[in-house]
Amino acid sequence: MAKPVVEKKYSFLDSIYLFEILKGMVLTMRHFMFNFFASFRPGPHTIPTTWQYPEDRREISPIFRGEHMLMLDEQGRELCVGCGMCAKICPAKCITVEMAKVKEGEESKYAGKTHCKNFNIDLLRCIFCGFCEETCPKSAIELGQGYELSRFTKEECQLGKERLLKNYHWAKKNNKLKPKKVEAEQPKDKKE
Amino acid sequence: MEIKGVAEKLLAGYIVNISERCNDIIIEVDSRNILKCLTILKNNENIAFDFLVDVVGVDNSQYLLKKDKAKKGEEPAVEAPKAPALPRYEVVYLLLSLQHNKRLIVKARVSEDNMTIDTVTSLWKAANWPEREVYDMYGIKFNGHPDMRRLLMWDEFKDYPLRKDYPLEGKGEKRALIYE
Amino acid sequence: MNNINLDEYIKVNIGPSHPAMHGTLRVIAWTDGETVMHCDPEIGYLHRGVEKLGESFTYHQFIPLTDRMNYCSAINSNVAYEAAVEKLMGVEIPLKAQLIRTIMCELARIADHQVCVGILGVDLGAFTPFFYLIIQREEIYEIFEWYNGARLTNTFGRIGGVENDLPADFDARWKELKPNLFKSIDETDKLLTHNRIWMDRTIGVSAFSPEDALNWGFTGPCLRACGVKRDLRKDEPYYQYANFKFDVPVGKNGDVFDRYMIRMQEMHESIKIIDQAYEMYKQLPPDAPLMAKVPKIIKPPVGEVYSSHETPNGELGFYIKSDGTDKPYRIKVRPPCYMIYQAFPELVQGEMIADLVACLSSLNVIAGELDR
Amino acid sequence: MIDLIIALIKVVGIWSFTLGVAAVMTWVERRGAALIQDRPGPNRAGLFGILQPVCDGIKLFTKENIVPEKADKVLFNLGPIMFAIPAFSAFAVIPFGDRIIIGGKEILLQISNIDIGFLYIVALGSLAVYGVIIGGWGSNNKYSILGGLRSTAQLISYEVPWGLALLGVVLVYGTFNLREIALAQQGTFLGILPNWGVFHQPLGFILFMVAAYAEANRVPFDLPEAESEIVSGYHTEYGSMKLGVYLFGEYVNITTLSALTVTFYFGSWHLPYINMASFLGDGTIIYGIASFLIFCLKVSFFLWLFVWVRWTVPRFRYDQVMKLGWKSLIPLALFNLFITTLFIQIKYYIGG
Repeated sequence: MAKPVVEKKYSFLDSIYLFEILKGMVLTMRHFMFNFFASFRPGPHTIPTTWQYPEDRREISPIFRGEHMLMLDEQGRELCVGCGMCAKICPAKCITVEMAKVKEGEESKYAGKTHCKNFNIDLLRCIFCGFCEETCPKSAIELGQGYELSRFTKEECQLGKERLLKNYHWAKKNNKLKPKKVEAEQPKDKKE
Repeated sequence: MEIKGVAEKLLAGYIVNISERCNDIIIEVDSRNILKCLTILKNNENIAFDFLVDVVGVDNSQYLLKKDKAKKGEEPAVEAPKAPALPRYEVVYLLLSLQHNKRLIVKARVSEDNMTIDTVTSLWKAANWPEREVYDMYGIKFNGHPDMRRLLMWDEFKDYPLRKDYPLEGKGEKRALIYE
Repeated sequence: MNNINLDEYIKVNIGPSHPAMHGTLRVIAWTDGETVMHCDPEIGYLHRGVEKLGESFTYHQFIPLTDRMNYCSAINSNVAYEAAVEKLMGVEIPLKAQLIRTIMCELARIADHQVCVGILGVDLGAFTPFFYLIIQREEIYEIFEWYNGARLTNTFGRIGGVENDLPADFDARWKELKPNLFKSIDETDKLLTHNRIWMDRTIGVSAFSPEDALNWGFTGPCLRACGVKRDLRKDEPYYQYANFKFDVPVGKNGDVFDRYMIRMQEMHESIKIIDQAYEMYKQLPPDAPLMAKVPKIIKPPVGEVYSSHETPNGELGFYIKSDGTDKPYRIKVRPPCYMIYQAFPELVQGEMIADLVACLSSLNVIAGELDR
Repeated sequence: MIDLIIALIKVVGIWSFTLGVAAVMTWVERRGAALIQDRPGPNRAGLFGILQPVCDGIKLFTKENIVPEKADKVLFNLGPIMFAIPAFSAFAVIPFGDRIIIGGKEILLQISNIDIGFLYIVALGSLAVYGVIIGGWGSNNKYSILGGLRSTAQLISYEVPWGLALLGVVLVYGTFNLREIALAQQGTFLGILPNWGVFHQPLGFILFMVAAYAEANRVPFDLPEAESEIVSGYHTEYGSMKLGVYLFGEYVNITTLSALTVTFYFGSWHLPYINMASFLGDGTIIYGIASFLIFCLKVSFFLWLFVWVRWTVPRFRYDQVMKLGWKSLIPLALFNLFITTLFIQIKYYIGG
């Protein structure tokens, strides 16, 4: 197991330390000068690689996998039928769905014949893999663009149905729904 | 395939079963002869399986039993767990020949009565941790291993978690903190 | 190691929470002054029972777990696992999916090497190259994010293909990223490679002979640094790697410097591969299939299979035993750094504490992959 | 009495000046590092984050003062004090400007003009090691003791080339008095170059700088607190203001070393080719201030150099530091000394 002995062969310039260190210092100085002048630019986003978070935010992908939302169709009806496919596929077992039949007189609220009475997502367990979105036969659940997921209490991390619908309304208001779904299945949305 | 033929010839008398699937040749030998077989496979110039990729343990107690269950699923009859015909545990050696760029899977069955098998750390040092892991997860002891301790689980842990009868959620073990 | 009396030495506990430990690793070192006489790596602090969990998951549900093994290059783990299941099922994925997988894998490889080289610099006291590299890694992550919506734990690909086509702006992004990548690698090279301090710290440190390396089961950059030319992309070519022109960099001494140089060169090779794969991709029709025909619920035939891919750390293999149901009977992961890390006591024996840290970083041991 | 008051004003002034410089240096270091590394760094507190040191100070002051249970309490508390005192004291003999004459009374811009200023500096430099080793020992922590040992070995080894390099300057100017050395650097040397120590002693200057980096425990010689190896070295167990004193002491050390560099090698308050005293008038207040400002400007360059180098190079290994110190720097320093004496002798025989 004797370790191989490695011979060190340095060229003269390498062996006197200072030459390469000076070269490196020139390089760091170039970066410094560039950023030094950049930091005097107006606005929060001065140095190109850093985002000054609360003031300026980076553009995130339209298909980002963030906080979930329950979708409505263009008439404002809930799409979810409460089939529980998402709960079944979820690797983290974070979704609980309770199905109920749509009562008389409530047909205008729901798109299907059944709906979910309760829908709960445990954010503490969710791993944001996006399988629920992929498996949903009605495209009723989507991972939205919300990425500020810190909460003060455990209870707040349980996303109930209200919260999920609120997320949808927020996304719709800010025009942050996923583009491909809008084009493929709901061409009427374009008119809005 | 050449490897299959050569290996069959070399290990004549040791082989219990040989099969081929997805370009993988799987040779099954008796657990008592495992060290001999692997030594032959490593040192023979024609095949020279000189690289140990991994050592895997498998608990076969429920292998292919589930199908029967599914069929019986409708009938609520309490089924007695069928004792598998073969020994319960399996140690799988994944070998690679760098010279010939060929792979080989060698298996040995270990029964519940005698949970020991010879170590191959004398052939490949690489077998050190994988064998410890198999011991950790299944309780199969490797004779002659230089350092037979638990690897991933802590030392005071009693059970063997990858056995099929160990529940997924665990049995509620807690690690007692011992300060020096 | 057996004939020295460990009680004579200072016992230094390094980790599991120590600034130089990559994740929760722990090394107990017995030192004579600064020289490490013997050390005992203790693992299992990040053991999450992935293999046990996998037995209760369906084949698809296991993909997110592979994300969390090597979190620096999750895509490589995803693809290696999917390939193993595809091999078990006997499915050949369409060409377009192969090319997308190749492009994404190589991008992830670059990202992984950037982290490894950067962290090696940080551990040896050179902070600046880390930032030059990591800034470009962000751009790579941006490509991932635009591809399927996640940056780090990608859950990339599905069994039988990939889920999305490359995003429309991939072309523009890659054109912008490529010169920046070259520049950042070049700057790191300028700051470190010929610096005498860096050379003194790395050349000859924890050198390893090729025989030992093979005996210990080394794979990947650490094996190539020892002078063994083995790369699964060349030797057991999968996907379209046989059609790409790229070199496999090989070192000589197997020391920290060689591992560092190999990683630096592999980044260049990966850029070459991406270029070729993307050229090939552009010639395909836009409506070419992304998924092979696989059933919705995956039930591979009874049997067992071992399949491995070349990930940034080395050979990542999956041994899958199927009993014909929708859940794997047994999944065994063969993490590359598991095999490399077990040789750690031999690698660092007789070196100094500072070299222990350098050696550990150059091996790129990732706790998530190590403990599973 | 007036002398005493003047001395007091000077002491307080220099004391607060060094503290201020050290505080600003913490900001400069962080901000400079950030800009070198393509990120903005602390930029929220005040304009460009200049108030960051104040926030840090408040944070350090209000934190709980923890003494580890098994630590040696006396030594643990003594460590930071022992570290800070020599760092501050060394400034006493460094001239930070020429002189001001008010009402016929000469006020030297220097706290005390002693004839053995050079020896005083070298002596205090050696004292700094006690703070480190006492802190490391008192903490009762293996990382701390390793850091302390590394630091001791390093400081003691580099004391030698450091002193030998300075000795070259002393030989050239023929005095131990720092003010006289500073005064002697006016004018030109060989007709074209400023009469600065660096042009008399180029090799000595390089040796001095390298040894100074080692003395200040800065990258590439920051082994005693190498974060990735031994956590924080000798101040691993320290918290609250005791840690603050260590961190502050480091910057005071850097300031002192930069001031020494300027005094010995870069002509102190002199501008090259310009004799300021002649056209501003020797001893006027404006001349005093101008000389002080020039001195500050030069010092700030060397302070920046400390930061600049830190974020460029990797760290040495313990044995390599020792090897560099004993096998390269000390022989070179002796060689430098030999050459210097040779030249002085030759000049003596030719000239006189």
